[in-house]
Amino acid sequence: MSLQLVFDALSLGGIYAIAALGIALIFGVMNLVNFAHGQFIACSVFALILPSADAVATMGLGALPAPLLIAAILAFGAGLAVAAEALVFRPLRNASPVALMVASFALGILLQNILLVAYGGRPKAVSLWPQLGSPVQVLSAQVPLLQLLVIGAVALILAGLALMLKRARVGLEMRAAAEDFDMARMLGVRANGVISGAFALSGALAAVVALVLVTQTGVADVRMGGQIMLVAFIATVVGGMGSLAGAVAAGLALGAASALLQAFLPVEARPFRDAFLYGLVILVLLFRPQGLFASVGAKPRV
Amino acid sequence: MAKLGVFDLAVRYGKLLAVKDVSFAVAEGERLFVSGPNGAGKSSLLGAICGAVRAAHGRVEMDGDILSGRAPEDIARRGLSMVPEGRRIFAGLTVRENLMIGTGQRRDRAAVADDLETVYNAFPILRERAHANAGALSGGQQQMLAISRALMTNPKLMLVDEPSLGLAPKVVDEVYERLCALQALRGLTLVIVEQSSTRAARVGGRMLLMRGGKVVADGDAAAFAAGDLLAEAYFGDPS
Amino acid sequence: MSASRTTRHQVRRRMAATTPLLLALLLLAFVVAITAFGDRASARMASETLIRVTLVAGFWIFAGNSGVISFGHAAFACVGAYVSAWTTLAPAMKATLLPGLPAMLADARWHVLPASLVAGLAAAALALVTGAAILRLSGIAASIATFAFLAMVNTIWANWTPVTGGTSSVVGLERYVTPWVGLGWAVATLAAASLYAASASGLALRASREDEVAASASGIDRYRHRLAAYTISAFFCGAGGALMGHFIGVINPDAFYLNLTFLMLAMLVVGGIGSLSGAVVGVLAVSLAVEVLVRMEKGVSLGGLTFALPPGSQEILIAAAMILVLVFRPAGLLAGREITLPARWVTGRGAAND
Amino acid sequence: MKPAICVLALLALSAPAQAKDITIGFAIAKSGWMEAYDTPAATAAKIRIDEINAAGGLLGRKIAVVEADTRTDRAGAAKAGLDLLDQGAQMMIVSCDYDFGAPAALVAEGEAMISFFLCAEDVKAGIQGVGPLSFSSSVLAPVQGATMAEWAHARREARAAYVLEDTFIEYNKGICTGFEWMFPQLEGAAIVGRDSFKNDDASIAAQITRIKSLGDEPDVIMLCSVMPGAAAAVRQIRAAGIDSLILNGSAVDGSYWLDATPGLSDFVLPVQGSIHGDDPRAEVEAFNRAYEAKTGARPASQYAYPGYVLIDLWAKAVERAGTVEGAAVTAELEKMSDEPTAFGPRSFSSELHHQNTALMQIVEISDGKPARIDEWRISQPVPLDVLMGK
Repeated sequence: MSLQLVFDALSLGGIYAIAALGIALIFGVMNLVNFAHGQFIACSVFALILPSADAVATMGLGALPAPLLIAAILAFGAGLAVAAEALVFRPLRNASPVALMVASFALGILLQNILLVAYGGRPKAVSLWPQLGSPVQVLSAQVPLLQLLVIGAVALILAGLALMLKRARVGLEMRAAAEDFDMARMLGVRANGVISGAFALSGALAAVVALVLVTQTGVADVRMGGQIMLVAFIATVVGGMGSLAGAVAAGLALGAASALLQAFLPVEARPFRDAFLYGLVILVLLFRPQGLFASVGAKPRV
Repeated sequence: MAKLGVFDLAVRYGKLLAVKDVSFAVAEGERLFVSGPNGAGKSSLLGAICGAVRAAHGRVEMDGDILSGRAPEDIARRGLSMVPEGRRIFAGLTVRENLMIGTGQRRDRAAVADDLETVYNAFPILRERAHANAGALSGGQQQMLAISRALMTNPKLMLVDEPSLGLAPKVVDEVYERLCALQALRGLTLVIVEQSSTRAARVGGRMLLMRGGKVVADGDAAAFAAGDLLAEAYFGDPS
Repeated sequence: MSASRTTRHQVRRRMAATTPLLLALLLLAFVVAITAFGDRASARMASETLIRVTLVAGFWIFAGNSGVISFGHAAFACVGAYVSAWTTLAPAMKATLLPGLPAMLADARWHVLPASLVAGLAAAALALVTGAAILRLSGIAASIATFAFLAMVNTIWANWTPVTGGTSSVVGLERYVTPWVGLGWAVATLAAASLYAASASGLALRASREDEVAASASGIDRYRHRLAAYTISAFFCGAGGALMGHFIGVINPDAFYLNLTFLMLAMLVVGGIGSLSGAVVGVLAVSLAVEVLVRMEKGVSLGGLTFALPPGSQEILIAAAMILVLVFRPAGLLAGREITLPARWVTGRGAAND
Repeated sequence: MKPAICVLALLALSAPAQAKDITIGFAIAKSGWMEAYDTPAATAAKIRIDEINAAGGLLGRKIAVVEADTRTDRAGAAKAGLDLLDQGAQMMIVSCDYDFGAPAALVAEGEAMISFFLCAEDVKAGIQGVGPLSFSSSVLAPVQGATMAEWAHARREARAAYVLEDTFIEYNKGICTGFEWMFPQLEGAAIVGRDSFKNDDASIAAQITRIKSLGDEPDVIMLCSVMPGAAAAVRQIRAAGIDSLILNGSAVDGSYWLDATPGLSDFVLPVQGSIHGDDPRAEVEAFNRAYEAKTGARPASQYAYPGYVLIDLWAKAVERAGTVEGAAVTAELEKMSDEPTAFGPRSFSSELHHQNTALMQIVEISDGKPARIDEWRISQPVPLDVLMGK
């Protein structure tokens, strides 16, 4: 039971962590709370299938062999995010954070309605890698292969990203920009490069969430991504705005809290699970307004 | 040709005119102090020169190139580096990473390694703490890191905003000592905002006095120590 | 010199006092024009627009003065709408739809106006209690806390089935909101908003908005002013929520969640968050644009040819237009200015001495 | 469609006064996500309207159709209803879902006009939630849940059941209500566990862990959910190695989602008629062909059928009443008891404008292929108290 619970918490928390990272990256470099991130996820899901209002979905990019498919979807997510930056957010570079946020929300509505027109409102089934749908035994727990894979993929991505942020020049610049963007520019760090890079990375992370979601649920729905985006957004703040590691940790923590509440709340209280979760978030903020994982000396920004 | 030329530069925040038509020039290798009371527009002036603040009008030139209107990163890449007020080091990065941020545009890796050696020699504590988080350094050490970080971009001109802010006098002495040594070693041109004119006089160099957004006096720092110019600048009628 | 300054100050105050009057006249002209020249569909659009003015101007009392973005105000509209449903619905209806209501509410059959007032008061009371905790935070942390508050209210309302009807709609609310009722509430909200903005509390709050660091020296005061603005603001959003219920006749927790939150925010930002006039102009601009596009979707005949936009294009075009407004006018259509009479009109003799 | 209306309008103008059209208003979603659910049922309704018009009309008059888009929005639905009044609608057909249909149905109710939900399965979509002139022609959700309970107990020896409810919409709660009412009444049967999830949960691993922590796998899992959450839940349940028979309501009818769990077996649902071409009633297959002829594709799910049935029943009541006036037609509709239709008998009463029992076709999915395997009618109608959730 307990080991199983660890797997449950990890697989849900892992998805939240990756989504939170996608939001924190962009917030760090341009103070933008990107409400279109959920639609980046949804668009990446729908890129797997061909645009059509038919009830049965025909595979588009989803028909490619796995390695090509993964590369193509990541590139799609990254490209979408970079295009959004160039067309919408770059002209707004000097706008207030509120204006930026509202613009991102408008972009989200735009993308969602384009999906609705192109694909119709009915959820579609996407059979991605059906062979993953079998359970395996891990110590005392019987775990779906899928769940293991999600946890493995999340761990791999986080490790790869950490390495990239730590070792690569662009990673260093992004971390510096997330802390103090203007200072980084005064040291010659190119704003457009870092911002485009952050959007590309964020879009690719949205595509990762999309792939994980599709393999987990097997469906594509216009509204998917929204709920994950909200949790990820909250995780970004609870983790300490601008702290990438904090966003990941808070994403994992929220996923774990959600799984634990589901497991231990009495049956009548379970539908109220999210109310408990958000109540916890408010409590955390009241006691640590700068976020759970922000360094003590960090000054509040905004 | 002057290293840095500032012509009729003005900075405006909403209705507030922070810098009013300031003009001056700095020669190659010179050390210029900018002094004046709080709110005199010293930091706004530096901000406008390095591109962090948009100028209302006027122009800034370096080596005859117009800097005004360029993005701060372009200005930095032309060899103008900034040590801002409050140091603004990247607390979550290591000391070494802080030093390496400004080296992105430099292709000559050997020269970068040389420069790193130079600042490590100038500030041995940075070598010692190279892999520690920069946020863990003391205030004086952070100031040295901020100066070194600016040096790593290989600047020809360096702007330093209030290096003595919040530091014990002994530490300030040390910071200035090392800064002057580095200037001599690298042939730098320095523009330093320093509120204390006695400190400026002690370090030595030219001094510009600002008040109410205008330059009210310009002369040798030592001459200000006599106090005449200073009193006039602080209490006199700017018009 | 000092005499002329006093005069200028007086002129400015008198000019500021004309703002709510002019805005009220603008709304009156809007209603008169629509009832005189528009069809029934336009009248419905006018009612809805005026309810939105109530909501957005109420929202502005907090967001505009404090500079803190709240995501929680849709929750106040939700509470207001349900309080009005609890107090006005026919008892027989409540017995079937909301069996868990306490006897006092289950038997209540109030008139709509007192119900709307109580709806506002209930929302204000909730704001006072939750704001006391949330507003101790500053900047983005406060915004997120309001967001979590919204999500909590939504989860509770969607699952507290015996009292709220859960995810299922509560129906049968008396549909009494006409453009004139909407106008009454909108004008009342505008008056309250400008009175608050001109009050000592409003001035102090706007001063703290400009420079959070400087104002935090007087942190306790700022907290109190924020709480006051939050509570007043919640009153009008609660009443606005009640009006929404009495406009459509049906309420549902989902109607007071993210879409409403962002619709309110978007209208405020499009008009310009810096001024009350911006809030009103934002609502009018977005509502009119939506109406025009909806009509174009239904089909417009031009010289015998019928031209229609494909279904769903309204949302796409509105979202695109919103982005364009933000790109070209990042501070909103009015960019923080208020609509006022020219200075020489308010001084009477002309402003030659100014 | 539009030119057709214009032609009809022109005909109306040129024809003598007594041949005025009967106008039916459709307040349905033509954009937004509800569109996918409303369009098939509305299309089916129009197929029946075309049939009636081709056979000489109703009361000697042609039936005309006017439409307004709710945009999948509640306020939009109220506006659509009012727009249709302005366009002269005499009877209102509203969105499939109670939430999105009720605002328009209330408008009709206010004008003493009959309203029919296209396919709502919540008891409130009728007298209880709208008023005495409102009807739905679909089968109540609790009936579907109860049908699953009784059928699984009788035909699959189900004794231990686990209930997994998606809190997303009222329909889901209705399915579970019906199941939980019926199943414990049956001999030797017990509900061994219960849990809830949210339709858009990214993972329901914690819920699955709870099922797995039961000593024995339950005989059946009553899944009360709709797309996309239902497909996601099924995929995760099977991926976790749980092979129990899974039951659901009619909402998951159609094969379009089966790719989500390739090779799915032991999944059963009740439907009003089979879209798979194997319904024993010839009328059902005849309708499927007519639908294909009109739209180019067979119905994607059973939710087209109620649209056809509602026009059929309403037209019969109008013929009997000799008028389209709301109260008179309602009285005729309420007299209907086991009134035959292409999709089985239908009844209305002065207490309930819904089906609290119905002959349902049982569809089972085996190895990814859905097929009608049986039919079932519950042994007793679901009582009103249970329907009202008391």
